[in-house]
Amino acid sequence: MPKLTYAVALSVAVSSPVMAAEFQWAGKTDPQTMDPHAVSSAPVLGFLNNVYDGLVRMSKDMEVEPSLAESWEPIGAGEGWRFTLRQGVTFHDGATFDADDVLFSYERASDESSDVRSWFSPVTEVKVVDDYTVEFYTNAPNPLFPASIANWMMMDRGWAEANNATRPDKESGNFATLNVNGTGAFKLEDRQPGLSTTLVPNESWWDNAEHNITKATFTPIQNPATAVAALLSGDVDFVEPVPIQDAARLEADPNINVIRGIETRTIMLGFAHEADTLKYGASAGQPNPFQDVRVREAVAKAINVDAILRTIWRGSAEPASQLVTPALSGFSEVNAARPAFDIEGAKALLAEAGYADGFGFGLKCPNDRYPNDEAVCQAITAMLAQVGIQVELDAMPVSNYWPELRADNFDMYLLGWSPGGSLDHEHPLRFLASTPNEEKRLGSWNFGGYSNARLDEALPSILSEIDPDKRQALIDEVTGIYQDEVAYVPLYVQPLVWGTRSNIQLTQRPDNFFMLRWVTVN
Amino acid sequence: MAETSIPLSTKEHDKGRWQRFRESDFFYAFKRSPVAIVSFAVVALLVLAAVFAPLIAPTNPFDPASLNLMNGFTPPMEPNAFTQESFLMGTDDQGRDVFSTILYGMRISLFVGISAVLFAMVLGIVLGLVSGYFGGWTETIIMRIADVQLTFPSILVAMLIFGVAKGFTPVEYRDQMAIWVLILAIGLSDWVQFARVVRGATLVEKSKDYVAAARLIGRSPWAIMIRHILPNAMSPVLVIATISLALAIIAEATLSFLGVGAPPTQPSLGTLIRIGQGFLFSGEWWILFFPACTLLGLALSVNLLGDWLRDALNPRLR
Amino acid sequence: MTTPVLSIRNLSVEIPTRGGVVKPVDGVSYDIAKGEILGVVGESGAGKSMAGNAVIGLLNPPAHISAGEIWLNGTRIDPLQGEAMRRLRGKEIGMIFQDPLTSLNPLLTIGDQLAETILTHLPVSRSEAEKRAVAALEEVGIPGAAERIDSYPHEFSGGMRQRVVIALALCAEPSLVIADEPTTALDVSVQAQIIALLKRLCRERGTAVMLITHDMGVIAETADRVAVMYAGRLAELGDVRDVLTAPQHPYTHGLMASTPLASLGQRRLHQIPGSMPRLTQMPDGCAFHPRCPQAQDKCRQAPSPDLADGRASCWFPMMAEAAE
Amino acid sequence: MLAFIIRRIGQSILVLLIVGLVAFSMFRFVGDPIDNMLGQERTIEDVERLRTQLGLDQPFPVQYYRFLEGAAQGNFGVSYRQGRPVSEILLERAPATLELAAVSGMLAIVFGIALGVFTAIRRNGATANIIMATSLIGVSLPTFLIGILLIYLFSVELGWLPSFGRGETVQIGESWTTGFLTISGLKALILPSITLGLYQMTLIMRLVRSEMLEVLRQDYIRFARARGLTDRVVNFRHALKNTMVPVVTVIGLQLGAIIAFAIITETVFQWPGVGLLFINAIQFVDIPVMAAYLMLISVMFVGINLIVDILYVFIDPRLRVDRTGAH
Repeated sequence: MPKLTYAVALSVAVSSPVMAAEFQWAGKTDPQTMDPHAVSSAPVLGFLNNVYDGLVRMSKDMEVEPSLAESWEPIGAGEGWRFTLRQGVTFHDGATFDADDVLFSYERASDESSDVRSWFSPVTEVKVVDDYTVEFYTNAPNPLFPASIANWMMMDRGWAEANNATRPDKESGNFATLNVNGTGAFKLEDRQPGLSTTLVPNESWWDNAEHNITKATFTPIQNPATAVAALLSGDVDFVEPVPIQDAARLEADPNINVIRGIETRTIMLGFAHEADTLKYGASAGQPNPFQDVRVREAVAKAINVDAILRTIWRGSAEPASQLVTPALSGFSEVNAARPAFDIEGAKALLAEAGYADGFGFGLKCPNDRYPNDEAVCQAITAMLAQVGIQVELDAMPVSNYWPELRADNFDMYLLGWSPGGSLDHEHPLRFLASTPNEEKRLGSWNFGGYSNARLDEALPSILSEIDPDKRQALIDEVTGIYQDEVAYVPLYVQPLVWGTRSNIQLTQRPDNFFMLRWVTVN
Repeated sequence: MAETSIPLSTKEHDKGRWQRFRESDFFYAFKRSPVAIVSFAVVALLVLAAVFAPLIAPTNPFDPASLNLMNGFTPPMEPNAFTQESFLMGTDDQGRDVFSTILYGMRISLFVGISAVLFAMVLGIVLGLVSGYFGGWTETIIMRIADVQLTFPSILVAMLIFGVAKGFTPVEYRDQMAIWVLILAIGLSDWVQFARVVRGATLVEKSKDYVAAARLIGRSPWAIMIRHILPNAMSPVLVIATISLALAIIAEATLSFLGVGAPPTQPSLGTLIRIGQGFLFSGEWWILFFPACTLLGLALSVNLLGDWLRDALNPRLR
Repeated sequence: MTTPVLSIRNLSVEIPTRGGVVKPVDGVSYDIAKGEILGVVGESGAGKSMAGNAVIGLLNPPAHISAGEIWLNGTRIDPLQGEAMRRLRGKEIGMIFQDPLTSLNPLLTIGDQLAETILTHLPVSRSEAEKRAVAALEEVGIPGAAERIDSYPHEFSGGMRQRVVIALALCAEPSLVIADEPTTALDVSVQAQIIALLKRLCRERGTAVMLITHDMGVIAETADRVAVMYAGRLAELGDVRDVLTAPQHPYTHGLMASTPLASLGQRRLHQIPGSMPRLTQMPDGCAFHPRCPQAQDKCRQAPSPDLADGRASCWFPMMAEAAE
Repeated sequence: MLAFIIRRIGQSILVLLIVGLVAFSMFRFVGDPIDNMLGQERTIEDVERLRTQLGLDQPFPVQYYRFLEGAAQGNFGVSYRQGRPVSEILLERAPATLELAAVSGMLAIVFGIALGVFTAIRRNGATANIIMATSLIGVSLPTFLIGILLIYLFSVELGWLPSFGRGETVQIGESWTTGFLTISGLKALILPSITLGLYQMTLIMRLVRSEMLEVLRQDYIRFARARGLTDRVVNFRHALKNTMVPVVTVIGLQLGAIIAFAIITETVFQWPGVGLLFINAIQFVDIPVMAAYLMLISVMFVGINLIVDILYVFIDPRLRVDRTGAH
C-alpha cells in the first residue's frame, strides 16, 4: 500500500556475530509518559514502540507487517477486520499474551481518559472469538484500519489491574506512567523522567533480535548545539534530530555518519479564509485580501521555495505540492507540480485583485515547533516584501502559538502536518481541508476555516472506498480543488537528519520513529 | 594625613569651560592612561558607528524587501556562489549582511542599555534623594524594597517582568513592546545601587550647614536636593552608570538568548549571538564571531572605562 | 656626648606630580636625644608629618626620600628597605596617629592587637605576650585592664582608645616615639591627660619623642625643644623656652602671636597675613617672604640660610629686643 | 539580635508572598497547557474536561489561593507534564543544582577572594594588571557564550571533558544523588561549574580588590604597619578581615544569583537540575512546576540572606551590641 520513494533504509549487515555493546542516544524531547495510551505524540509513541508491541507494526520501509497479530483479514464486505494472534508471546513479567489482553487494551485505549481513542472512532464493537482471534467491527468499510492501529500497543490486563492502572491518567499519572510491562524487544530498566531512560533487551522476545545491544540509555538534550557536541565528543552514539546546519560538519567528521531522509511532515502556510478584515500590520482593519484567490495565488508564486531549501535547508528538504508527501499513500501524482516562483506573475495577480500597491498583514509563526520555523518565516517576510506585501512577523513559542491560532488571532500562519495514524492523504483532508465541524470531528485544525462543498462531499467516500483506484481518483479530484483554490501554500517536506557515530548501524524510518531493535554497534 | 594637598581642579573662572576641562587633573589622568584612551576611543567609535549606521551600513537589514535569501551563508570577503555578491563580514542565514546587521544591532543594544541605565539612574536618584532627605517611614519603605530587590537576581526579575508585560500588551504591539520591556526589566533590576549611593551622599550633605541655611531661607526641598545635594553624589553615580551600562548590554544579550529579548527581525547584538551560536559547529563561524567580538569589545571598553573612572574619581564605592 | 636617638641630616622628600617635582620636606636636620621630647610645629602642609613618615619608612608612594640621611641610635636607616625597615617599626620606633577612632582595627580585640605587636617583636610565648598586654594596658591607665583586654575598640571612649594606641606604640619598648597630632581629635578635657600620660611614660623609659602638632600650647607644656617648620623647611629650632619667649624667625613670632597662650600673657591675638604657598608654586628666595613683615630684597632673591649657622633660618633674625 | 532576626523573617515571608503572586500571575501569560497535553485529535469536550480538572476554569484569585494553600503544606500539586507530584520531582532534581551551585560557589569564593587580595596587594604589578584585564573579559561575555565556547574547546576539539549531563551518579540515602563520588561525575562538573562560577568569581574578585584597596588606605592599616607587623599579618589578619564585612553580603547575594543563573548553564550543558526543569516547564506550560520552582528559589534566596545577616553579626563585633536595622 504505502509507496516508498524517500524512506531511507540502511540495511543492517548481520554477516558475523558482532560484539554486544552498550548504546547511548539523545533526542530533543523526553517521552512524557511510559503509558502507551495516555499521550498521542510522536516522542512517546516512537519510544514506546521499543518496549511495547502492537497487533501490527511498520516495517523499515513503512509497510504494515504482522506483529502480535500473525495475520488479519476483512470480515464480510467491509464490516470490519479479523486478527489472528501470535501464540506463545509473553509480557516482560512472564504473563501470557492472549485475546483478552487485546480486548483490555481496546477498552483502555478507547476510554474517555485515553489520548488515542480517536483511532477507534470507526469501531463499533470488538469481539473475542477465541484466545487467539479477535474481531473489530467498523461503522463503514475501513480499508486503512490495520495501518491506523500500528501504534496501538498491547498491555496485560492482569498487570494493569494489579497495579491500579486499568485506565490511563495523563493528569496525575499512575503506575503505568513510570513502569512498563510490554511484549517488546526491550524492557525498561530505569526511568528518570527528563533525565534518562535505560532499556535492556528482552531475552524472551517472540521475534528474532537483529540488534546487539546489551543496554541502551536515552537522554533528552534540548539544546541542539549541546546534542551535536555530545555526538562529536563521543558522549552519545546517536542523536536525532541533527540541526540541518550542522549536518555538513558532522559529515566531514570520519567518526560520524549522517543519515538523511524525508519525514512525513509537510510545512505549509495557512490563510484566514473566513475573516472579513485583516487583524495585524499596516492594513489592520481593512478588508481581508486573502479572501481573494488571486491574492493567495500571488503569495504562492512570490515565495521562492528553492531559495529556502537551498540556503536554510541546505538542499536537504524537498518542495511540497500538496498536504502529504510523495512517500505517503494517497499522494496525488497528477497534482505533483507546485506553483513556480514568479515575482512578476505574483505582482500581476495582486494588481488584478486591486492590490497593485500591496498591503500589510500579520504572519504568525512558532519559533520552537519545527526545525528552522522562524528562519523560514523570516525568509517569507522578505520574499513577500519584494512583491509589495509588508509582513509583520510575530514568532512565539508553541505553548503560546496554538492558543493564538485557536483564537483566530492571525492573518496568515505557518503549520506543519504529519498524518499520524493512517499515514494517508485522508488524514490532512479530514483535519485541514474539511469545513470545520465539531460534531463530526472534522476540520479541527482548519484554523482559517477553508470550506469547499465538493471536498466535504467527497471526503466520506474517500474514507470508505475500498477500491484503490476509485479512491485515488477521488483524492486526485479534491487535491486539485484545494490546489486551485490555494487553500494552503504547501512549502516543503521537512527532512529527517540523524547523526550516529560511524560504528553504529541503524535504520531510519520516514515517520521519524527510532527503532532500537534495528541498531548494531560495531 | 597627607599634608601636601594637590589641587583637584584649578578654579580659574576666566578660562572657558573647555579650557578648564583640558587643564583639569581629570583630563590629565586621562591623557596619561593608554587604557582609558583606547577604551574611550573604542566606545566612541562603536557609538558613532551605531548612530550613523544608516549612513555606514551597506544595506538596511531591517528592510525585508532588500534581502536576498540566496545570499545566505556567504563567507566573509568571498563572492556568493549564486549571486556573486561579496560581503565584508559575510551574511547570515537570511542573507543579511553581517556587518550591517551588527551596526543596526548595536543601535538596539546601546539604545536598550543606555535607556535602561538612564531609567535606573533617574529612579535610583529620586528614591535615594527622597529616602535620604526625608528619612522616616519613606526611607524605611524604599530601602526595604531595595533589599528585596537585591535578593532577587536581575535575570529572574527581568524574566518575571517580561512574562507579566507580555500578558498585558496587545498582540499587535508585542514586537515594539519587547524593547521597552527589556528597558523596564533591566532598569528595574538595577536602580538599587544608584539609590544607595545617592542616599548615602544625601545623608552626609543633609547634616551640613549650608543645607540647613538653605532650608531656613525657605528653599523647597527639591531645589535643595537637586541644586546642592545631588552634585555631590554625581561622581559615584557616573561610575555606577558606566559599569551598569556594560551589565545592561550583557543582560540584554542574555535575555535575548533565553528568547525573551529583541525579535529576530530587528536583532540586537544578543539576538545575533543567539542566532549565530546555532551555526558554531557548522562552520559558519562568522555569524557568531563578529557579533560576539563586537559585544565583547563594547562591554569590555565600557567596563575598562568604568574601572578607570572609578580610580580617577576615586569615589568611595560599595 | 652620647649619640642622639634620632638624627636627621638634610632630609628632603620629593613627590613627582604633573606640575613638576614638589618637595614637601626640604633639607631638614634635627636630633632628638634619649628621653628628650622634640616638638615639631607648623601649619598644615608644612611637612611635619611627612618628615615623621619618612623616619618610620611609611611614605606613601610616589613620595620618597630624595636626599639626606636618617640615623637611629647610630645606625643609618634611610636606605633600609622592606623587611629590615619593618623590624625597626614598632620595635625601635613607635608611632601614634591622630585619630584613635580609626587607628584601631574594629574587628580585633585590643588584647589581640597588643599581643600580636608584642609577639612580632619580642621573643616571648603567647601567654607571656598576653600578660604583657595586660600590663601595658594597666600602664596607660585603663581601669580593669585584665577584663577589658577582650573588648573591641568600639567599646572604649575616644580618650581610652588613645591610651590603647599609646600602649600599642610603646609595648615593644621603642627608643623613639613619633606622635603625630596625638590629641587633635580628642576632647579638650582629655587632651591634657593624654599628653601627661605620654610625657610620663617617655620620661620613665627614657624614650625619645617626636611630638608633631600645630598646637603651641601642647608644645609649651610638653616639649624640651621645638622645631618650627614652614613650607618644608625648618624655620627655627631651639629650646622650647627660648623659642617661645624669644622667637627669632618672623614666622615663629607670628605663630606665637596667633596662639592664645595664657602662660605667655598675651593681650590679643595676631594673625599672619596670607597663607602658606602651594608646594607647586614656591616663591623664589625665602619661602616666607611674601608674608613676612620684615622681608627685604635679599629675602626675595636668596633662599633662607641653613639653620646650622643659627637658631633661625632667616637672613634677618629677630633678636630678643625686637620681640614685643 | 533576636528581634532583628524575627523582623528579617517577617520580611522574608512578605517577600515570598509577593514573589508567589508575581510568579503566579506570570504563568497566565506563558501559554496554555491544554494544547501540550492533548494531541492532534483533541475535541472541545476534551479541552473543557481537562480545564475543569486542572482548575484552570477558576478565577485567578481562587487559583492563587489554592496554590498558596497547597504550598504552605509543601504540596505544589502534580506536574502537568510528568504526572507526578511536583515536590517529588523537585527533590529529585535539587541535588544536581545544589552540587553544581556549591562547586561554582566555592570556585567563585575561593578564587574570587584569592585573586582579589592578590590584585589589591600587588596593585600596580604586571600580573595583577593582567588578571584585572582578563577578569573584565569574563564579565563582558554572556554566560551562555562562555559555556558554548568551553564545550567547543574542551569537549569537541580536545575531547577531554564531557559535553553534557552529570556523568555517573551515586545514590546516597533516600533522596540524594551525588556526582562527587565517580570520576565521570567529577569530570562532568568541571565545565558547567566554571561557566556558572566565572562571572560571580569575577564580581567577587573585583569587589574584594576595591574593598581591600579601600581598607588598605585606612588609618588602622597604617598603624598596623607602623607597629611593624609583617605584611602577611597586615594583609590577611587586618585588611582581609575588614574587607570581608561588605564582601560577605555580596557573596550571599551572589550565591542566590548562582542558583538563578544555573538556568542558563543547565540549559547549555543539559545539566539535570531544577533550572533545566524550569525551562522545560516554561516550554510545556507546566504551571505547578514553574510556581514551585520560583517559590523554592525564593526560599533559598531568603534563607541565604538570613544566614548572611547572621554571619555579619559574627564577623563584625560592632553589630553585636548596637545593632540597628539599617545598613
